[in-house]
Amino acid sequence: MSEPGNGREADDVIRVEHISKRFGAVRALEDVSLHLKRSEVLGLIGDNGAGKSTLVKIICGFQKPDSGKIFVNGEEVHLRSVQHARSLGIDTVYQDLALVPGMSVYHNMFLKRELLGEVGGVSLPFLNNRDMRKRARKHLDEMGVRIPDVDAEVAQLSGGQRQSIAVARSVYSDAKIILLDEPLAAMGVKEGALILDLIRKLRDQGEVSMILILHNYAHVFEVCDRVNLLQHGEITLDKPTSETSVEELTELVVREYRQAAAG
Amino acid sequence: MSEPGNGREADDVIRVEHISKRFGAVRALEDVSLHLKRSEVLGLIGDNGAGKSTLVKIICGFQKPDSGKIFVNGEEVHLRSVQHARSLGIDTVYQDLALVPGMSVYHNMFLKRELLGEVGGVSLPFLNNRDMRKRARKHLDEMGVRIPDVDAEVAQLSGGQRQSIAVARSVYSDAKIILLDEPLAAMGVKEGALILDLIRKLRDQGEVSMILILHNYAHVFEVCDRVNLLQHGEITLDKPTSETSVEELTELVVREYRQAAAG
Amino acid sequence: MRGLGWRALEAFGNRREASIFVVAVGLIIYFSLRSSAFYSSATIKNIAEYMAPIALIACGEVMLLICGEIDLSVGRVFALTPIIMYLTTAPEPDGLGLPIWLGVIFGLLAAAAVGLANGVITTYLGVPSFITTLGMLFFLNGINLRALHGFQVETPGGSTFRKIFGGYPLWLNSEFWWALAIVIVLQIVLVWTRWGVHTVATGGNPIGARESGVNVRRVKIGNFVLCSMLGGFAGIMDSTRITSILPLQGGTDIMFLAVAAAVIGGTSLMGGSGTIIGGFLGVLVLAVLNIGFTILGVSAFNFDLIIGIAILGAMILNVQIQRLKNLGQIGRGR
Amino acid sequence: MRGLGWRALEAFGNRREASIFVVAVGLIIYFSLRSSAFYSSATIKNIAEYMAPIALIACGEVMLLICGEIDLSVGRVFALTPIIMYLTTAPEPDGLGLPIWLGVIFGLLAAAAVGLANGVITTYLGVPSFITTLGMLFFLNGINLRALHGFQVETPGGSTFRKIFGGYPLWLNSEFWWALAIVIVLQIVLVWTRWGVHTVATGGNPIGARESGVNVRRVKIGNFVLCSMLGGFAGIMDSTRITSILPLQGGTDIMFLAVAAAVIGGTSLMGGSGTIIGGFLGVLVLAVLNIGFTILGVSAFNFDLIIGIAILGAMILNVQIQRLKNLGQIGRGR
Amino acid sequence: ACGGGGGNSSSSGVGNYPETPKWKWVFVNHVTTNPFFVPTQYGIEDAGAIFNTQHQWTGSENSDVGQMVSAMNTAISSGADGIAVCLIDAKAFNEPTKKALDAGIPVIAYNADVPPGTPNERLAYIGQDLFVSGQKMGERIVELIPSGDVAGFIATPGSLNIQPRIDGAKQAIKDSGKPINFTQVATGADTAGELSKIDAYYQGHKNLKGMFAVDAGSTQGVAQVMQKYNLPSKGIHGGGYDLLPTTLNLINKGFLDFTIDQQPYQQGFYPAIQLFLYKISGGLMAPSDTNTGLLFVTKDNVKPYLNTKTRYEGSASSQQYVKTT
Ligand SMILES: Nc1ncnc2c1ncn2[C@@H]1O[C@H](COP(=O)(O)OP(=O)(O)OP(=O)(O)O)[C@@H](O)[C@H]1O
Ligand SMILES: Nc1ncnc2c1ncn2[C@@H]1O[C@H](COP(=O)(O)OP(=O)(O)OP(=O)(O)O)[C@@H](O)[C@H]1O
Ligand SMILES: [Mg+2]
Ligand SMILES: [Mg+2]
Repeated sequence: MSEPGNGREADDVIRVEHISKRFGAVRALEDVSLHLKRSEVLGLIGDNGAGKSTLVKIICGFQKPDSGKIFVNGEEVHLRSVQHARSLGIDTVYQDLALVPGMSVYHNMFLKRELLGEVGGVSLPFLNNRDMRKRARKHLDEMGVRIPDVDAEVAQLSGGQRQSIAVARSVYSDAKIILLDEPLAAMGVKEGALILDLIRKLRDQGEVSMILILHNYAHVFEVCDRVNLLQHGEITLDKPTSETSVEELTELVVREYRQAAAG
Repeated sequence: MSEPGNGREADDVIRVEHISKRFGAVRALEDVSLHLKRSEVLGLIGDNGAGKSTLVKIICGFQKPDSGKIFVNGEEVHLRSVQHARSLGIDTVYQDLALVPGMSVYHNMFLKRELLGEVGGVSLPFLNNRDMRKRARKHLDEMGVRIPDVDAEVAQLSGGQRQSIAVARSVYSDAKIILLDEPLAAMGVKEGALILDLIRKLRDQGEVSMILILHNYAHVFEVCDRVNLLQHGEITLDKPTSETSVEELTELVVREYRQAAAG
Repeated sequence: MRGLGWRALEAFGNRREASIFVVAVGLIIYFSLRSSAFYSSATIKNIAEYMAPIALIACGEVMLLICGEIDLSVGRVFALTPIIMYLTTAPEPDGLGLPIWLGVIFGLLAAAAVGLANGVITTYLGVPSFITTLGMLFFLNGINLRALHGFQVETPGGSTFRKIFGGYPLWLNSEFWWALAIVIVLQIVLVWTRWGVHTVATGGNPIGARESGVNVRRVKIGNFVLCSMLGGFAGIMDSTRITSILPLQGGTDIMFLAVAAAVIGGTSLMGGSGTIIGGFLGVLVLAVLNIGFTILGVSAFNFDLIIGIAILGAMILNVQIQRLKNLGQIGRGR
Repeated sequence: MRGLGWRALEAFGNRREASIFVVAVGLIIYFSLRSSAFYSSATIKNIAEYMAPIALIACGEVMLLICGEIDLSVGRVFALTPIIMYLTTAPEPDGLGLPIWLGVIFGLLAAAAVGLANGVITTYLGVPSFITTLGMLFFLNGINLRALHGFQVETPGGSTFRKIFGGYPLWLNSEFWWALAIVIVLQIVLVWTRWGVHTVATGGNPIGARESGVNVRRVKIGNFVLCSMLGGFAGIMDSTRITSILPLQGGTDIMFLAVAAAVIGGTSLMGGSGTIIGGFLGVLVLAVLNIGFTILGVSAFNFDLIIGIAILGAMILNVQIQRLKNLGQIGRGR
Repeated sequence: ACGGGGGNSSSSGVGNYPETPKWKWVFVNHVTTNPFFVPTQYGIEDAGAIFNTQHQWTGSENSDVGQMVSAMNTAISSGADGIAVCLIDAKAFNEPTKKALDAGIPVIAYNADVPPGTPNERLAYIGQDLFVSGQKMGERIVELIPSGDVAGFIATPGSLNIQPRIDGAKQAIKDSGKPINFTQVATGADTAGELSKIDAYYQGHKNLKGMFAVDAGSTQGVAQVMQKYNLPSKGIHGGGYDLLPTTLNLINKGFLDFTIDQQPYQQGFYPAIQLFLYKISGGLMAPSDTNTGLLFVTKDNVKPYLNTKTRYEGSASSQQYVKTT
C-alpha cells in the first residue's frame, strides 16, 4: 500500500518508514510508512484506536518506536525527546491538549517558548508577561474564541476554549511542521471554520507542512491535499483528496463494520 | 424567546426556568429557560463558552444555579448533588468524561452502579467483576469500539476509546433522562454512527429522554426532534428540527462572527 | 503449551506487589546467610512483633493515601487509645473503675472520634489533611501528656484480655495475627467492594468521582475514621505487649514508618493507586532490615547509615524489577 | 469611580496569600493585646531568629512541592553542612585546617551533592521522592553522627564571618535578612522566570509538561539541589547563631515545620500550585504561635495542646477567608 | 560489622585471667544517638579493650519502649553474653529481663532503673538515677533561690530521658517547703527553637528568679539568654545539665551557676566490668549496685573541662592521660 515518498522524496519534510509500536499485547502500529511533502496538508483518518495518536507521538519525539526509521527534511533522526523534535521545527497539538490546568491561559499558550523582557536589545532572564498577555488575547480573537480573561486558569475554561489554546500554541509558533491531533474535536462550528481558515492560510503561505488527524471527513476535504487512512495500525489508503470523496472514505471505513455486523 | 413548556407542560420530564449562573465576573448563564419533553431528543448547540456544559452540570446536580427553578417530571427540585439527580433518573455524559485513569475499563463503566455478587438471590457485599467484565465487553462491541482488554487501565486508552466508555456508562444505565455533552467529539465516523443508532433506538423505545450537546449539525438533524441554540448564556432559538436546517443554524451562528469580522 | 505452574507464576508476576515481594524474600535470604541467629524462631517472633503495630497503621494510611489524603496524627491516637482504656478501667480516683471491655470500646470510640474530626475538618472545612492532622498531632500529644501527667502507667487487663490482645496463640503474638487478618480483610475491601472502588476513584479523579455521583466526602471521612481506629487498636495491643502505657508512645515515628511502608509497597502519595498487601510487604521489608542489621550487631551510629543505604538499594531494585515486569505485559508506554 | 487605594486593596485581596496574611496579622494583634511583652523589640528579634532557618528550608520545600516532589532529608543537610564546614576548618588532626570560606563552600557543595543524589535517584531511577529522601534522611544522620563521634563542637569562624552569617545588621539577625532576601528572589524566580513557569507546569501536569517539551527531570533535579542547598545554608547560619554544631540538629522536626509552613501558605502537596511568599507567611504564623504562647507562659503539658488547637483554628479561618474572597473574583465554581 | 568494641584479640586471656571467649555485651539504650551517652560508649569500649570483649550499642533513638524491648529480644535471640539496659519503664522490661536470665544471660540496669519494689529481676543497677539527680538539682535551686518564680525548661515533656529529672527537681523544691513557684516550660526538640523559646519565656516573665533546664540543648539556651540580657547582674540564677562547650564557656564567664555532670563514662565502664566479672566467675560474683554519682560543674571547677577535651567527657575520641596541674 504505502510506498514511501513515491519518487519525489526530496520534497518530503517528514518521512516515516516501517514504524512499529507495541504496548505489551497491543499492536498500536504495524510497519507503518508515511510521508509529508513540503507545504502539504496531510489528512490522517481512521477508527478509534487505529494508532493515529501513537504515530503522531512518535513523530514528535514523545514516544520511541519499537522499530522503523524517521527522516526529517531528508535526514534520518533518532528523536530523543520532544525538545529534540522541536529543535527540528516540529510542533504538536496533542489530543489531550497538554495544558496545565492551574496555570494562566497565556502562560499555557507560551509554555516552553515564553517571551522574555528586553532592555535595549539585551534580553533579560525575566518573563515579559505584558506581551504574552497581549499576543494571547490577539491570537484568541483571531480564532474567534471568546475567553473572559487571559489571566484565568485553564481549569476554569470550557472544553472548546481549552482546545483553542492548545491549537493557538502551535499554529502561532514558528514551527515549520505542525502535527494536529483532532484539533477541531471540541470546537464550535464558527470556531472550527476559523481554525480551518487559519490552516489554509498557513498552507498557502507555503512555509508550513501539516499532518491533520480528523474524524470529520467534510473537514478533510476542506483543507487537506492528501489523505491517509490508518486501520488496525496499517495504512490502507493514500490518495490526493482530489481523487477521492467523503463517500469513498466512509465506505472504506464502514465496510468492515458491516462485515462484522453480518458475520 | 424561550416560553417554557409551551402549553403541554405535563409532558415535560425536565423544565428549567430562568436559570442564571455566574463565575465571578463571567456570566455563564443568563435567565435561561429550557424544557425537555418525554421521550424527546433535544439538541443543544452554541458557540464555545456559550454555557452549554454549565447548563448540563446544573441539571445533573453537579453545580448549583445562582437563581432559577428546576422541575423534574413536573415537580420542582432543589438538586443537592449528582446522587440526588441520579435518584430522579437523570444520568450524564460529561464533556470531561469523568473517568478514573488508574482504574480498569469495566470498573469505570460501572462506577457507582457496580454489580454485586449473589448467592441464591441474596446479594453479597462483594463486586461481581465477572459479570461487569462480560457486560462491559458486550456494550463496547455493540458500539463497535475495539478495546484490547476491559481490564486495561483507562489511562492506556485512546481518546475515542475513552469517550465510548463514558457514553456506554450512561446509555446502558437504566436512566430515564440522559444528558450527553458532546458525546461524539472524539468518535470515529463508524463509532459515531453506531452511537447515533443507539440513541435513535433508545428514543424509539419511547422510555428515555435526552439532551444532546453537539457541534456537528449534521448529527443534530440525524437524531434530534428539537434544537435549542444557546448564545452568550441565552437561548436564542427553539425549533423542531423539521422546521429548520443545517444552513439556517450555521447562518445564525456565523452571522455575528461576520459582523465581528466586519466591525 | 505453557504449563499450569507457569501460568500461575505469570499471574503472580502480573500483580503489582510481585516486585516488592521479591525484594523482601531476597533480604530474608541475605540475612539468613549472614547470620544463623536470623534464621531462628525467636527472630521470626521478633519480626512479627515489630511488624504488627506498623502494619495495622499502614493499612489505614494506604486507604487514606489512595483516596488522596494522609493522617499524621494516627501515631498519637496510638498512644491515646490505651490511655483512654486505662482511665476507664483504673480504680477511682484515677479512673472510672469500669471493666476492661468498656475500656477497649471507649478507647476505640475516642479513636473514631479523632478520625471523624480529621475527616470533617478536611472535607467540609477544606483544610488540607496534612495540616488538619498536624494540628491534631499536637493537640493529642497535649491531651496524652496531661492525662498521664507525663508519666507511664501499667497496662490494665486480666489474663483473658492478655490472651486475646497480647498472647501468643499459634506460636506468634496475637497482635500479628490480628494485623494479618485485618490486612486480608482490607485487601478484600479494597479490591472486591464498592467502598474500595470508590476510594480509588476518589483519589484517582476527585472531580470525576463527584461527577459520577460518588460521595467523595463520605469516602474520605470513612477512611479517616478507619485509619484512626486501626491506630487505636494497634495502640491497645502494643501497650498490652509491652505491659505499660506511655504518653509519647508511637508518635510521628510509627506514623512515618507506616507511610513509608505504604509507599514502598507501591501506594502513591498522589492518590488513586495502592494496595494493602503491598503496604504489608513494605512493613515486612522495614522489619527485616531493622531486626536483621541489629542481629548482625550493627551499632546505633552505623545503623542509620546502613539502613539508609539499604532502603535506597531495596527501593531501586524494586523499581527496576517492576520496569522489567511491565515490558512483559500491557504497560504504561515509556 | 473607585479610588486608587481601593483598587490597590483589591489587587492585594486577589492575591493568593491575602488570607494567610490576614490570619498572621490577626494573631500578632491578639498576642500584642494579651501581653505587653509580645509587643517588644526583643520579641520581634526573637521571632525573626525563630523564623529564619525554617523560612529558608520552606522556600526549598515550596519549590519542590510545586513540581510534585518532597525532600524529607533537608533537615539532616541542615546538620551536615556545618559539620563539613567544621571538618574543613578545624586544625589537624580533627580537620583540614583550611580557611572558613572554603569551609562554607565545601559545606554548600556537599549539600548540593545530596540534592543532586536525591534528584537523580528520584527522576532517573524512578524511586518516589518520599522514599529516596527518607533513605537519605537515615543515611545522612549516620554520616553526621560518625563525623562528630556523636558529640558536638564549637562553630568555627572569625568575627567577620560571624557578622555576615550570625550578626545583627540593621537591628535584626543577619540570618533573617538572608532568608528575607532569598524569599524575595525565589518569589521572583517562581513568578517571573521560565524556571518558575516550568516548575509549576511540571507539577501541574507532568505528562503535559513533557509533551510541551519541558525537561521535567532537569526541573525536578534543579529544585532538589536548590532545596538541599538552602537547608545547608540555613544550617551554617543557625550553627553560627547558637555557636555550636550538633549532629542531631534540625532533623525531621525542622523539615516538618517547613513543609507545614509551605502548606499553610497555600502550597499544594499534590503539586502544581504554591507561592514562596505564602510559605514565608506560613512560617510567620508558626513562629508567632510558638513565641506568642511561650511568652504567655503556657506550661509544658498544655503547650502542644494549645498549639494544636491554634493551628487548626488559624487554618480554618484562613480557608474560610479564601472562600469569601473567591466569591468576589473569577472563582473555581463550587 | 560491630560498633566500637575491639581491643587486642590475643589468643591467651587478658592479664591474669584465663582465656575466655570474646564475650559480647549488648547495651540497650533509650536515646542511642544522644550526645550524653557518647562518653558511656567510650567507657564500654575501654573496658572492652582491657577485658577483650566486644559490645553492641543499640535500642531506640527517642525513648520508644517498644523498640527497646524489641532490641532486647533480638539481643537474646542473637546470643548476647550479657545485657545492660536503661530501665526507663517500670514494667515493660520485666518480661524480656526474665527471658534473658532464663537463657543464662546476665542483665544489668544502667543509667535508669525501675522504682524500688517493682518485680524486675535485673541483677544490679549502675548509674545515677535521673529522678535522684533531679532532686539534687532541686536542692541546689533551693539553696540559690529563697523564693519567687522559677522556670524549668524541658525540650520534650514526657521524654523518659529528661522528664524524671524535672520531676525530681520539682519534688525537692516541694519538699523544701520554700515559697518557690516552679513551672515546667517546653522548648521543643531542636536547639535552634529552644533558644528562641527560652528567650521568649523570659520576655514574658521578667520577674523570674531562676531559669533551669534538664536537657543539654535547653541548658545551653538558658546560658545564652542569661548572657544576652546579663541576668546574673539582675540576681537571676541559672543551671542545667550536661557539658555542651557553650554551656561550659558561659559557666566560666559566670553567666550560668552550674551544670550537672552525671559522669556518663562510668555508666558504661562499670557495667562492662561487672558483666565480665559475673561471666568469668560463673555468676559467683553477683553484680553490685553502683552509684556513679554526679558532679556540679561551677565556675570553680569548670577550668579542666574547658582546656582539655577528653573521652571522659566525650569531647574527644582520642585516648589521653589528663595530668592534674
Ligand atoms: N500508553 C499506552 N499503553 C498501552 N496501550 C496504549 C497506550 N497508548 C495507546 N495504546 C493503545 O494503542 C492503540 C492506539 O492508540 P491511539 O491513541 O494511537 O489510537 P488513535 O488512533 O489515536 O484513536 P483515537 O481516534 O480514539 O484517538 C489503542 O488500542 C490504545 O489502547
Ligand atoms: N468553574 C468555572 N470557573 C470559572 N469560569 C467557568 C467555570 N466553568 C465555566 N466557566 C466559564 O463559563 C462559560 C461557559 O462555560 P461552558 O463550559 O458552559 O461553555 P460550553 O458551552 O460548554 O463551551 P464548549 O462548547 O467549549 O464546551 C465559559 O466562559 C467558561 O470560561
Ligand atoms: Mg487519538
Ligand atoms: Mg462544554
